[in-house]
Amino acid sequence: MTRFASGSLPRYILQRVLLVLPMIWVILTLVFVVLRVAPGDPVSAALGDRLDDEALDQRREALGFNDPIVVQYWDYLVSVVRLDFGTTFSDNQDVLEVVRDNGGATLSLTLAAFVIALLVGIPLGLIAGRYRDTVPDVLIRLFGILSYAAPIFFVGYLLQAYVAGPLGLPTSGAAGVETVFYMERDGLNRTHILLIDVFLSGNSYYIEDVLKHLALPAVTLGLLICGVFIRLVRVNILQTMQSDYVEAAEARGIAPTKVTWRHAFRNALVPVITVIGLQFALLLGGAVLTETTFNWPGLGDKLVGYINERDYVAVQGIVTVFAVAVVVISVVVDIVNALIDPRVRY
Amino acid sequence: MAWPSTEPIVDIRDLSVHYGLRGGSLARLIGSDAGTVKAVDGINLTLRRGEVVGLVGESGSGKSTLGRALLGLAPATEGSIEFEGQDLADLSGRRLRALRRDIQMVFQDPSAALNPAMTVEEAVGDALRVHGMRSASERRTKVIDALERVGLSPVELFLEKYPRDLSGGQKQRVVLARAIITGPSVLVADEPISMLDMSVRAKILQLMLDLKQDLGLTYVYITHDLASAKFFCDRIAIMYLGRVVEIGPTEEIFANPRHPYTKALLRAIPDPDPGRQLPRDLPRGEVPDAASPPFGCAFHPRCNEATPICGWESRDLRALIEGHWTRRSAEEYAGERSIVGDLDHLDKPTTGATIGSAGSAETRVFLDRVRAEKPDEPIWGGIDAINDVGSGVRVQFREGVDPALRRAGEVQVACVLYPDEPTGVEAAESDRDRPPPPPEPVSAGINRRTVGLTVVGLIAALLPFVAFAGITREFVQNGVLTSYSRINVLGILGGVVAFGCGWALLTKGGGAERAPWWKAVGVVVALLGVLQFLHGSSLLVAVSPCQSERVDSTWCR
Amino acid sequence: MSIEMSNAMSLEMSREPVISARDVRVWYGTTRGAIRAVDGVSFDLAPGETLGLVGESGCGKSTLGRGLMGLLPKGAKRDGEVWFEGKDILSMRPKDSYRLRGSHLGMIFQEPLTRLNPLMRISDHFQESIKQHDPSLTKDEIKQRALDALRLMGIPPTRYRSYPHEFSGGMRQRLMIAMALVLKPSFVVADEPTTALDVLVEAQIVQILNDLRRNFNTSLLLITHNVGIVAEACDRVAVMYAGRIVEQGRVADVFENPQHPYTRELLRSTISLRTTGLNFIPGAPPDLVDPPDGCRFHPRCPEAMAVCATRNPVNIERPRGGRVECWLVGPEDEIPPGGKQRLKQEELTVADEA
Amino acid sequence: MRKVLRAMAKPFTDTTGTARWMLVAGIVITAIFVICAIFAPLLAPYGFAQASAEGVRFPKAGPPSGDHLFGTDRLFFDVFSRTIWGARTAIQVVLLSILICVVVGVPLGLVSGYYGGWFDRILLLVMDALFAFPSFLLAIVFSFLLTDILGGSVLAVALSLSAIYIPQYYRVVRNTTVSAKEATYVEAARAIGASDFVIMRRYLFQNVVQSVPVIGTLNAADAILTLAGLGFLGLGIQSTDAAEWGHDLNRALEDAGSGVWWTGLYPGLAIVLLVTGLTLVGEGLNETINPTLRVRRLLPVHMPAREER
Repeated sequence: MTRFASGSLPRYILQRVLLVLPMIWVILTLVFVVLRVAPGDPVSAALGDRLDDEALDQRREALGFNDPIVVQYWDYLVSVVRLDFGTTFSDNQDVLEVVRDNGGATLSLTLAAFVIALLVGIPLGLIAGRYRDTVPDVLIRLFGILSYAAPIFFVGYLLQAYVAGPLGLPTSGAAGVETVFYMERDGLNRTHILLIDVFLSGNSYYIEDVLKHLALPAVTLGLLICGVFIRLVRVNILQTMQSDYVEAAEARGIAPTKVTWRHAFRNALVPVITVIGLQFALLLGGAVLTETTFNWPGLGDKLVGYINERDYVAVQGIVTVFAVAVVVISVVVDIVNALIDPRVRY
Repeated sequence: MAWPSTEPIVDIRDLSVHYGLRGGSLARLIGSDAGTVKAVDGINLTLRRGEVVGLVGESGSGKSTLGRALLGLAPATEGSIEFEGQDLADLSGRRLRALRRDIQMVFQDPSAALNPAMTVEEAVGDALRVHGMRSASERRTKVIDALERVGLSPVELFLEKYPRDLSGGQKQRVVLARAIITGPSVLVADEPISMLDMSVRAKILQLMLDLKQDLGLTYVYITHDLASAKFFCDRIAIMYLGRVVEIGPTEEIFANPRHPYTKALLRAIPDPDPGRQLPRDLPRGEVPDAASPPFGCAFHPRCNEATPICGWESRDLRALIEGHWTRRSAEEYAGERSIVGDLDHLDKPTTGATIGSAGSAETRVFLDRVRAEKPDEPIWGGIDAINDVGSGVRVQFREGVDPALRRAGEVQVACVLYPDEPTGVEAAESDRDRPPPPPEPVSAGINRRTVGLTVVGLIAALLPFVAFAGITREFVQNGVLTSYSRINVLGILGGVVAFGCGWALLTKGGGAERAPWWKAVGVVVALLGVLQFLHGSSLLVAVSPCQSERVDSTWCR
Repeated sequence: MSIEMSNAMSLEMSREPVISARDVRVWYGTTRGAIRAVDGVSFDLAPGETLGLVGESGCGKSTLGRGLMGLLPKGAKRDGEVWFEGKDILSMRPKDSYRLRGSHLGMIFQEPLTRLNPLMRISDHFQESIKQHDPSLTKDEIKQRALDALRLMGIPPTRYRSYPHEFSGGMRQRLMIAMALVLKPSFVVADEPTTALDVLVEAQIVQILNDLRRNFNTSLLLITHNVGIVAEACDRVAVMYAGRIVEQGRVADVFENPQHPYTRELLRSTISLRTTGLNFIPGAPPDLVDPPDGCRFHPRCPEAMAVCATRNPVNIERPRGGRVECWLVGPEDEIPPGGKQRLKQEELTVADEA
Repeated sequence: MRKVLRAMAKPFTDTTGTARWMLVAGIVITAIFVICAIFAPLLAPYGFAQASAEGVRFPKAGPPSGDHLFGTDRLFFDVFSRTIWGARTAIQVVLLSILICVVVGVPLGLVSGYYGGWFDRILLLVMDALFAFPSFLLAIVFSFLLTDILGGSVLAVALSLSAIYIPQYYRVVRNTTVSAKEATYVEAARAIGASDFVIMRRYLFQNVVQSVPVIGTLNAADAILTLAGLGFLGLGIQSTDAAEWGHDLNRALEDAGSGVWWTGLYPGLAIVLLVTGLTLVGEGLNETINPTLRVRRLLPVHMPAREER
């Protein structure tokens, strides 16, 4: 009846992209409320023990903390739009530069973990769902639950204690000291994302060094999401295997393997894609712990450092960046979803 | 017996119930409508005490909405419903709820109509509880009485049961018990038997007849099944797409159906009489989308007796051509398709349809071929002119007539085949007929969306300039692009928004009839958007990591 | 042989049946025990013939259709014989019977929307089916066949590349029919194909099913609860009650002159345009985990005799063709002495119903 | 009473296969930890911050022995006792936070889903934003703020955990409300004249909260992990205030290199076990409650040979 209801793919994408603005606005407002309004006076919290009252007041004035809240709110929004997150209290660095220098490491870690989780989780989930209530299903589910249940730092701890040694893998940092030094010296840090820079440099020693450093943290973080993927894929397979169109395909005599692949697996992965966006958020959260455990020079590690310093400006800036990243990822996921599932567009 | 009396108990005047359609996620966020569905569109109906009025129609006919509107469950957009002289629209929420003691409802799916977490006693008793009967023992007495009345005996077996322990027929009895326990005078029965098994339907129908007899009820019987309506109803209103198309005494409707839709329904009922022949002249197609109903008479695209003035339009042309193609071979189809091109744009209803992509002459030849195949199609009479435009033709249809309900013999019919018969028995009733509504308004060129798009587009295009006036000035004075390390994100986003608005104006602006000058506005807004985008991103391009020092302290605190 | 001739001959019932079911049983496992959904059913279906299978919900008619197709849930069992093209489907290896599906045995379902994969275009559905059973065809040939089938169902070729959700309810059911018929199976099961549709669309679909014989020479098992549809679209009818076919024969014969009391009561309780008074069958269908002894209808039967409660009725020839199982019809010689006495039945309360 | 018991046993009696075993295993594991939590003072040989007994100082980072089953750590604390006391902290925090979540999230979801409109839209947007945000980061930020205000107490951590889980309860309850309010029985309730409050309380509530136990247990598992994560970062409860597994693991990290394995292994295993137990319960419940996942226990079908006539 509603054949060409209201929309096409471009229209859907446009709508979805426009929806980003209010989403970001809401999230910025939340960040502002939580970090600027709630705590009261960040300056004295951070520097109260280092500066006298007059100096504190000067800092407050300079940062605009003496302005009315509404003005501060407007200033905050404007500064975010200009990608200006201010300067950290504790070490006087431009927050944007902190993000630039450390964001790359976080990005490479999460992406590597994500790839590992996908490569391991999705096939295992498919097998478990297809052969429900068999021995492989039980084992895979147990693996999934355990890999989710084991805290990142505990897995990291076990890996560091029992795996790193025998395999000769480093347990700390994103690269060896030489790699970092020579990359910097030779001006090879073009993108500020080490993983990309070493590949751009083409030097196999650097590449090996960086990949070795990446291995354990990425596996640790990947395992966390892997359990989630297994569960998700399995449940969706179970549901699509029961769906009417699968039975209808069987009734048409489509070969069982084709039914499984084309009807059950493919359809089961669609909702999975939607949830992947949310899993990325989980990854970013997990990255904080992974980075701390492995001394990975990423944003999460920095964030924890600044939190311990009570550096509100830095925390606010980093949190804002994370927030915007999450919103953007969710939009990308939605658009990908619309490309795959024709029903979404309408 | 005094009833059915002539005393009206419910009086529905010009009732319309419109729903806003949900749009996309953005529209949902803003709360704007993506269009309206006229579920009920200007209906007049009087219920007399003690009679059974049938509302019959297919899905989307608005029969259920009309039934729900009687209880105030569907808010009236226009018009009034008077129950015993009280207008439902005037009642406050509390008084309206109190009124529901007097008008009750029975639902189609008895399994869904009962709360799965309530026992039979709680479910039936809750009707009393919400109307303030606090004492549990008093309630129990009344519940037992009601359950006995609907035949659920021995009552003790049923009181503690949950709906899942009951059969379909038993559940429907519980629903009936809940409906009669407050002592209503009107019962709206929305397809009460259609979800039940064949052998139970007659039982429930019998029960409803008994209840009517015992309690003096007035029924509104909503159904798609003409057979049960024929048996059960005193009067029948045939509904189609939110309108009553024929209304009158049951015998007359069945003995002498007048509206083509009524005739079609009667022909289509499967009948267990083995001597009956399968009907050959069924209406084609399906109930159209209520969000944009056909022009003129809503039934004309499916009608076997349609006339040239029934409201022909572009979508009918598409159906005609596609129907033609189902009878062509693959090669013929491929050839003709290349002449006509894509037909999707015909889905936007208009009386001037442009088709053809391979030249006007070819398109005319094609149309002639279609016509030769089925020369009797009434749509041909509805075409005013076929003019050459560009590489195709523009088919201009006649303005259609939207027929109003008019008296025809003992019934009233809304069909151009039955023009007015002013001297009716109930002249007073026909006086209150709706005047024929004005033809579908050809849009004045401006609608809310167009204006909204323009405003939003202009703001999005200009705001970044205004908000950053200081920056742009600075930028000119310094004359050095690279002195700014900040990306003007607002500019980029504003540009995108403005471009989107402009594009939407360009393609969809100005309502149904696209005035060229809205296209101009669209172009301007879109261009502004592009400009804004370039402005925002030119700063982006100029960013160089080595020169990222901040030059300006006035806007970078 | 021309289609017209085969059509004429099918009405003669003289040809070899396409499908021939003998004493088929299909039982389900539940938490309470086995449900005897189909319990000893036999019927024949001639080429191009349509057999209507009617009965109340829960009488096992859908299960029978699925059992023939082999689409049964876990824990269900079936036995008996189903002869199709000289082979017994039920004793085949699963692999072989799977191969028959689609190409030889087709199925049309009740809710067409959920039966189509929402992520696949209509064209993909057709390609997949045709390719599976005829791998030698080229892409163009496949498209040709699919478009031909669609055209017969009145779906324009412009819609070939659309997605299922872009069609209306009636169109989707036409799609399902086209998809079942594009492989030209000789036997199709249609399970309540019109239940979810509007009155006028239902009539359109019934018409299409009625035309099947002419267009495809396909035998059809039409499962429905609507006796009206049977009267309009079927050659023969089988009335099912509590897992058994109690009466079958030519539609006109059975409906004009029902031999089994259940058939008669079912017809009488149906509300049609000619209804002048309401009739109904008292009581509810039995629990199929533990069905009553003897004739399963005897607790509700207005004419039950003593023998009905103790011995299974014998399946015998109806006076005017077809078969019926009821002691009222016979055979006289198998009724024990005193068996014809009227059975004293338990009182059925009004609310004891389905 | 029997009815209640039967209703509680329903998940067991109705299902079969792995779902049943998961449920049983999960409940047993969880029960053990709950017992540890309740009877920690009786079960643990020493206090959680006890460095000496009867005047005798415990060894520093001593290996497992008869006196100290799991050894002692660098602060001279008994690892076994801290592991048991840790269960108490974990369960306290999780129960408190679930309570807050349910009390806030369920009514909010019910009202927002039932009334819709602007209130619903704005709340949904805020909750979605919170939900989309990396929950662990959010927990960090909240505990960072709350510990400034409330100190590193159980309440502060429970509150910050609640803040990240409320959106989940809200969303689930809201979405089920939105679909449940379209159900005919709600329309029927309106048709008999029930007010909005009555509809929400008597008709919607029971049908909407059914999904809460599943989210509750799964969230409890996640909350344990988050709590431990916070402790690991030193943002949660301090080790002298209560025993907290995550914090202990953090301190154990530096031991890993020196061959002291017992300080890290046991708290880590405790976390893994408890989270596994809760997840098993949650997933088991899900497979019994969710009709699309449920496998009913079927009696096998035996077809008797045909009776000859």
